[in-house]
Amino acid sequence: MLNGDAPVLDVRDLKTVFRTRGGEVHAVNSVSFHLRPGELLGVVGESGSGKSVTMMSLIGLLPSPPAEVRGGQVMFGGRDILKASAGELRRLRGREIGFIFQDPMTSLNPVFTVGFQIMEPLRKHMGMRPEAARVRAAELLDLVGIPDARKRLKDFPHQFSGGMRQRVMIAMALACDPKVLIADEPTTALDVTIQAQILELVKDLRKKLGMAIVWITHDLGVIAGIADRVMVMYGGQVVEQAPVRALFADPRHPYTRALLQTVPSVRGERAPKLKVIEGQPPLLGAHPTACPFRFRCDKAHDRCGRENPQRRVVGAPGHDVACHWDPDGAGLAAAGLTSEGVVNG
Amino acid sequence: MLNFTIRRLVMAVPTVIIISLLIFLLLDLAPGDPTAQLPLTIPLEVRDEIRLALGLGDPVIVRYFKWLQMMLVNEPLHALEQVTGWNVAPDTQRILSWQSRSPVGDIIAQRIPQTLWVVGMGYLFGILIALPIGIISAYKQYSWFDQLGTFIAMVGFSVPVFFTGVVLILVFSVWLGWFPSMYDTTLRVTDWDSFMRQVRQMVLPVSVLALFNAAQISRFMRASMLDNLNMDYVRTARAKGLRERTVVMVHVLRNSMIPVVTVIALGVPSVFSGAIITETIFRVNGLGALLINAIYANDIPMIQTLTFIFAVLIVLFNLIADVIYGILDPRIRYD
Amino acid sequence: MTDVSRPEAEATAAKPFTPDQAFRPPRNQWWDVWDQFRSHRGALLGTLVFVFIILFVGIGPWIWQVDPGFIDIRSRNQGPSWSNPLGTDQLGRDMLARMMYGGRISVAVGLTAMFLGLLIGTLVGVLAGYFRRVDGILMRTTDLFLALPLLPLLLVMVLLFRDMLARNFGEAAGVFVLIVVAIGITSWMQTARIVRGDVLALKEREYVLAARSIGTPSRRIVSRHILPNVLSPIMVSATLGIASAIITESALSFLGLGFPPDFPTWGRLLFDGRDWIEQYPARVVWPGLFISLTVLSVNFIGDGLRDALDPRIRGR
Amino acid sequence: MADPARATTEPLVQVRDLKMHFPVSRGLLGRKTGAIKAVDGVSFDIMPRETLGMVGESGCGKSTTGRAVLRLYDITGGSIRINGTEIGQMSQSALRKHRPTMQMVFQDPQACLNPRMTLAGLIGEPLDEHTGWSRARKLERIYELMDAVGLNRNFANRYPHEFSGGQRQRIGIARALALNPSFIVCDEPIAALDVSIQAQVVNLLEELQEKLGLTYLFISHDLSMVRHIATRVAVMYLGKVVEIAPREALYADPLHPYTQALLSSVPDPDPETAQQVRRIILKGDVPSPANPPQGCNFCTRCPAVMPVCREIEPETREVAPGRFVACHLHDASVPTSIPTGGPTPGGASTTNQQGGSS
Amino acid sequence: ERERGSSGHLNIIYWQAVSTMNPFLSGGTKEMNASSIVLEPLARFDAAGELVAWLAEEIPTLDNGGVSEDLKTITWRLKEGLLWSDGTPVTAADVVFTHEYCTHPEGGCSYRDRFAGIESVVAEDDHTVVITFEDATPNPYIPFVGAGSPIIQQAQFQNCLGARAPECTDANFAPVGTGPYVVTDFRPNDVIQFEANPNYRVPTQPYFATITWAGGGDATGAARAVFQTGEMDYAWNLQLAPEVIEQMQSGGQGELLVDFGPLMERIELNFTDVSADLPDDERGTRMHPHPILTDIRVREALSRAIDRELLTEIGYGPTGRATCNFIVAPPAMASPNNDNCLVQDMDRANELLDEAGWERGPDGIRTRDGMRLELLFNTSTNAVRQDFQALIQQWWREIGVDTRLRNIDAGVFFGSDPSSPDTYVKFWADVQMYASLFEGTDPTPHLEQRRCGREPRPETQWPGQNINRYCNPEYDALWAELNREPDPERRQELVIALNDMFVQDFAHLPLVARGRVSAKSTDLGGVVMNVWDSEHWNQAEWYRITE
Ligand SMILES: Nc1ncnc2c1ncn2[C@@H]1O[C@H](COP(=O)(O)OP(=O)(O)OP(=O)(O)O)[C@@H](O)[C@H]1O
Ligand SMILES: Nc1ncnc2c1ncn2[C@@H]1O[C@H](COP(=O)(O)OP(=O)(O)OP(=O)(O)O)[C@@H](O)[C@H]1O
Ligand SMILES: [Mg+2]
Ligand SMILES: [Mg+2]
Repeated sequence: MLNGDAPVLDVRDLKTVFRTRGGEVHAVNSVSFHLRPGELLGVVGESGSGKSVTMMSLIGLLPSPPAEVRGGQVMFGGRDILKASAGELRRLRGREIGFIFQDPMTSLNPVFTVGFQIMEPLRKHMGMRPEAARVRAAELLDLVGIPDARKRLKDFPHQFSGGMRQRVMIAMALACDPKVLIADEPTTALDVTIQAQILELVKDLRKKLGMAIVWITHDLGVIAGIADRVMVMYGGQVVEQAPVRALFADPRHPYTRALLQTVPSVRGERAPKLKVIEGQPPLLGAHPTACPFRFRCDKAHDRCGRENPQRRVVGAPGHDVACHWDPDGAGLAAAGLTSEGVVNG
Repeated sequence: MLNFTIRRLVMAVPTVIIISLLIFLLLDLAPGDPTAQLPLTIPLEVRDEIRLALGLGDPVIVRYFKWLQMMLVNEPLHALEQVTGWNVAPDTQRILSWQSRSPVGDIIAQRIPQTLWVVGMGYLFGILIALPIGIISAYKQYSWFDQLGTFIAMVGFSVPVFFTGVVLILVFSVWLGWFPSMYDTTLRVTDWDSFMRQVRQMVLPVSVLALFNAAQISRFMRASMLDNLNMDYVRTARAKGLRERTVVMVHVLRNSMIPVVTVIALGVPSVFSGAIITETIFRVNGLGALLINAIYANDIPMIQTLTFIFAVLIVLFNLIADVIYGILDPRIRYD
Repeated sequence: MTDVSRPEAEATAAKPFTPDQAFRPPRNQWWDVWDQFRSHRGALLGTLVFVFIILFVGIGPWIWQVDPGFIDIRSRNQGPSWSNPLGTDQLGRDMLARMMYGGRISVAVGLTAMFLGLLIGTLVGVLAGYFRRVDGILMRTTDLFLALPLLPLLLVMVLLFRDMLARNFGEAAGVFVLIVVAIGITSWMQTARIVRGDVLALKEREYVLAARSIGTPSRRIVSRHILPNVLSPIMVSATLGIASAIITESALSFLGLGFPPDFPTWGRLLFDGRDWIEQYPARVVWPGLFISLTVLSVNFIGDGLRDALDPRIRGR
Repeated sequence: MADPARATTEPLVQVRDLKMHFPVSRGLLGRKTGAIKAVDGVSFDIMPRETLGMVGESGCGKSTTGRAVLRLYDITGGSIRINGTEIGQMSQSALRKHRPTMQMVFQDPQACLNPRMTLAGLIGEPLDEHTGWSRARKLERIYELMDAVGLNRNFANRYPHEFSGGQRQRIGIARALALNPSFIVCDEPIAALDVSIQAQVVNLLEELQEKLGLTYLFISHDLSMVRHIATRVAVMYLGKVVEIAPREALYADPLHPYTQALLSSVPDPDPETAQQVRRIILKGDVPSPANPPQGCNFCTRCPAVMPVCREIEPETREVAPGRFVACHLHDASVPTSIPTGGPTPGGASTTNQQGGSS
Repeated sequence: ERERGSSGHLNIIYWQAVSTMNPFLSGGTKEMNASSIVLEPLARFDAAGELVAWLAEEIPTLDNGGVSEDLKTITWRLKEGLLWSDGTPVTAADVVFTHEYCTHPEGGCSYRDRFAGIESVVAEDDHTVVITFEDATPNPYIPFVGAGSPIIQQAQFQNCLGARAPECTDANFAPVGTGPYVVTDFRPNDVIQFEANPNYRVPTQPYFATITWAGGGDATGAARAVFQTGEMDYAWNLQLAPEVIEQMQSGGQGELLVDFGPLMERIELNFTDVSADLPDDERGTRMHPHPILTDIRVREALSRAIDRELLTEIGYGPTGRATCNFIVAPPAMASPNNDNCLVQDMDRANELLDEAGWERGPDGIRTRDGMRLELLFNTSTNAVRQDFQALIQQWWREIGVDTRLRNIDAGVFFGSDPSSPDTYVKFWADVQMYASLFEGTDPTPHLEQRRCGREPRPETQWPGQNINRYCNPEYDALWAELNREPDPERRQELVIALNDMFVQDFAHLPLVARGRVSAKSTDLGGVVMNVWDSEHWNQAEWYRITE
């Protein structure tokens, strides 16, 4: 829309359910989004809103049972990878789609050297001989800014600090030059100064390598700094999506608005009292038939309890929101408009 | 690491000395008498002489220090002499068994091969069976394989060895005649034929022991695998596009083996102590049979020496287990 | 509208995925343990079997009022019949009565030896884990006990304490006490190691620190915060302990060092019946079956308990 | 210090040269051969009804300071006066008497609550320890506290795992309040919480401070939250306080290069500014507290490092009223080639310079 | 047509393994049996209990002048041309050395009592040995007679005297002997390998070239190996339940060998009070007569209540015989006068107790003057003995006697540790059950044990074999007569008289005469069971039956 490229990744109507003792958990409900080449899509939302599950469902990383992808389409490289066989999926993972996880402390295998772990995808996907793979691994470590890379290949993860481990994770994800990199809260566990290092690194790598990135985070500040486009999730759904400036300048969903107001800033004005989103995250017990945010929403209305709002285009191009409330209009979006303006990513 | 090992070794010395004193006193206190095995026709006066000849006239503490000296100095020297042929232990006194009046060291050395063959193999096979069962059970938790494996493991653990042993003998030696019911310790493996005979005579005792050991180890393996299967790094490995086999057999297994290997190491002393009941049933005259025989015959020097060696092995393998842990797990640093 | 629904959201948030439990009145957490336990099929079956065995040995003798020591020499080595449902032994004693009576002792040995082992193991484990100063010495003591040979120990204890125990408890109970104590004090080491490991970890938990910040003294920290949280490894040790005590007792019988032959226990019956395995297989099958069933059921109970006591699992 | 309140009242908490070293033993006999200098000479005052924020990177000794101040550790050295009582060297049993006045709220609301105690039991524990009250009296107090922190009275019989993170933190706070303390150490009380919940807890803490006249030591690595709640802020680096200043001054004009870097690293939730701010990106990691560098602790990463920094440890000095900083750049006696006060001192590696390699 | 070595290999299983080949250092029956095929005595007993000259030319007697008229010396002559297995000749000096070896005060020789009462052993010449006794000895056939008193080679053992005896491991494990086999490999408590002695005096013997003498396992396994799997040719000492043996035997691979010697299972009745209230040095001494058992009516009642036939059937089957005698063998010395006890007679037993003034209480147990008729019944731990205990307890209960059972580990019960309260010698119980026997065919020493003054006492650290503290001057007088009597016929009469006196006093209750039980495979020939000597006394003549 903004730009004419065909998306590298196009997710439509993804639904993921966990079967647990306490019943089904509808963790992802009809999530749709797309990712264009070279773009950085930020995903925000509170804990449990389904960010990680969405991304992991894409390439079959969820343990099944209990997880079950109930429906939808994930178009990647011209085909629906939800229908791909396990072997095909495996060839995608690491090769075409790289993954970085939140906790660098536990995401690396403690008993293998860092070198071994970086070389693994190289040898598996690129068929490299050990020597070649080692050279490439050293290059990668160098690329992510670890000094003395060749020597450090022989070290174990615990010999690295948290920030360096996250760099190792990034090096590993980049090993096969994937088209898409999914980073699931890669800096949440890190200190601010280290986070700043990583953010710089990623920006830099994007410039050099130009892959498309999905960046999951809680931290709106991080998003503001690096994302091109932002997707806000709540209760297993996408509630708002917009180019980054548009979202911060003109948030349309009450949740997004509240979210923006709860975080204090180190710069600018200091609010005398913090805004609070009262209440608790929603239960995901059943497929939603009503707006999941309605209990915590100051704009809630009867309709919100009856009908789960569809995503509709608002404001700037590429900006859509799933809410019955319309700050521009008469307070409520006209019923007719929604069905027409439904967006799919 | 080396430092840690040495420190623990040094600290083990007082432990071992205290253990030796305790064992000595305990056995000395124990009722029973080496002459009890003799026919009742031998008069008591003669029995008294026999007891004196066995050295029972000395006070306990004197006997303890004599024994300690023989155990810690003379016996090792003799062993050295035997191995190297150097004349380092000329005519020093050795610990003599009351039963056979021969040095206990020699008898123990004689028993080690069959103990290692049978009990060791039982342990080894137990491990070899247990690991795959544990791995598959954990990977396919709550599958029929897991349930079956759990059941068999528990049966293996809960049925006394002397029961399974007798049943096996009845079925395979008496009814089917496939395997001998008695182990022949004099068999020398020189050719294929004798090798096959050796294998055949080992089948029954080894399987009884393997079942029992496998039962326990597979439980550990399963638990350890389960702990590791949900770790974050497994997800990372999958995200790299590794084959499921590689994920489980390389990443998960290596981590899961860390506690299991130490458990296995802790079990090794029991290999050396022999499997008393199995050895008795299949007439494998190993160290276990030696011990129980000595207990029946009140052959106190033999019991003392065996239990002491066993104690040393336990202390040693506790240490080895710690060291292995440190080696396998790069995160552990002992200093 | 928002206000109306908020309490509900609040109330149900606790257990986000179990809306049906949302309005259950507050209750003892042991109910939750039980709920979880119940859903473990093996554990449930194990409990049923174990309860059956307990009933069999516990109230069985009241229903089947045959003296297990009564010798009816004319009907020896009989197969099952109405008067002797499990047949008779070589002296014509009723096997059913002997199984019940023997089971009493075996189960009692299992339970008491387990309790004893557990008591010592927990005590040592907690002390070693919590107080650094005694850790070294306690763990070396544990090594020492690991190295102690059970059989000679048993003989020594028989010598030293039998008369005293026989005077105080009576002949049979004296032997019982001896064997139980011997098994108990040679089987606590594993528990001690596990508990120590857990205590070492628990000691660093923040809630222990939190208790200290309130000024709770050590002994109350141990009793209130540490002990309840090592319960689940202790429970598992306990179930393993019962099983191995029963097996140890039968192994002692095999070596002729357990209960005397006129004192039926399952291990003893199994051992005595071993020679008759060809003629009267029932003589070994019954005690063998009961030993295995007990051990099995207790093991399954242990499995279930571990799951049930683990709040992480229970939370799901 | 130049806090306005200081002129009139004595500080409630006075910490001088606090040291907490954890022994490291190695060698054949396990002799003590070194120490992790988790806290190495920290001094600060906290006035009554004030909140001192404490920020710094992970592992710099914030929690250790907090715990040492409450004497949860037997400290290596220094003095701690709370309400005029010196508790630095007091024995743990003697301390028991003083515990009610000083309490702690912990970082992980899940971990600091015993999973096997009910809410009533948890909140009541301090009462059991320090009062001889009847059950009814205690229950009344428990209800009172639950009301104070906004927990429904019906929850009294529930277990911690039945609560959400925010609620759990409320329990932790209620527990800390139970004995009417005057001083509370909040050790990252919001770090484990979701953004949307953090604000709830912070607001609650502020409310309670107002109502009950509490004094806080608020430890956090979230600089924006500290800015919101604290009246003064102390910045720690590797076991030392490098800068203490009133909140506004610190955020507007950080003096220590580390403070500057720290502040510039915080991502700003505004794409307009975020993409323009020139960040100071520190190289490398925090050195190990077991083996701190010679001279200034920050010299290994400091963008404005001078030769003197590698030799002499800077002293803490008051460079402006109420502003204390430990840096040679602000030491008149040390000749500096670099002008002070700029947001990005020369030599700092900026966004542009931070390449893919270093 | 049988040649030396023509039968090939023989497998023997001793489930109680042999621990040494020097019988003097062990004293156990198994060691004696194993060494008997290597080391031989001057004379031994055949299957009928008759003396046969072995290394000696002939049996010295009064008639042939080998025994002096004053019964104080005996002169043995060695066979001509006897060689040790190493090829050196056997001389009288070896015999003299053997005596020296076993009587060395520090040697701890188990068969030292065989040489008791000997003044000197002198080698008259290379082939003649003269033994001089201190007193007149009507039975001089004890030293160097039987498997328990073999000759060892001086050359091999001369440096092994006294305290050095145990250190000669090589000699103890592979003694040089005159017997049909030599040891090639000895592993204590495990296995012995033998091969035929090349210098054996009978050129065609032994028929088996090699023997593997395995040890270990248990009795059931040993029986199974002979009867069922055929892995073994000969198994010793099969103490198994009769039904089990019967069942195994039905396989047809092996046969049971039983013969009866002097071994007899009995209940000893204590004549002294062992109440724990007494001081330790008075407990179980004649100072305090037993409050119940000193009454012969009670003792008889206890005996009458026992069904010995049934006990035998249950415990021993074909390997036991019910008996009422103290001396049960040799046949000529077994008394025919006491068979009335073989029938259980409860009525008589009750009568006797009634007469003795023991009245039944409400619980069926008799009391007299407020004392309950209650007995403590000890024995060693052993399945058959516990079955016996249970049965006897039940029978005694029927006649109103309450019995407390206790069993003690055999290693303790039969031990001689003076500090242990549980030895059978100390007998701190009212009744106890065990079996005992005597060496050779002469019961004189065995009967001597029951004399007054031979009872174990604390002052002497409890030696003595008058276990039940029996004391009857008539008995003592009769025994003294026996001890002087050289005439075999008269000796037999005296033995029977002593036996009758003892058992009719119900001083102890004989139960079962137990046989030696071994098993051989059906294709093993030449085996002649011998209860008076080693079972392997004629090992040289064993052969493989081939058809
Ligand atoms: N294995 C599982 N079984 C049951 N429910 C699960 C499982 N994994 C995730 N869920 C649920 O799915 C929902 C979405 O979880 P997800 O991990 O995607 O959240 P998130 O947005 O990534 O949160 P966070 O920011 O905490 O990582 C949550 O409610 C979670 O409880
Ligand atoms: N009990 C202890 N034994 C040894 N070292 C310790 C101990 N507690 C803390 N340390 C060390 O002291 C240093 C400071 O730790 P502290 O927990 O105070 O850091 P922090 O600033 O609170 O970090 P975080 O932000 O991660 O909580 C760290 O290097 C830590 O490893
Ligand atoms: Mg997530
Ligand atoms: Mg901290």
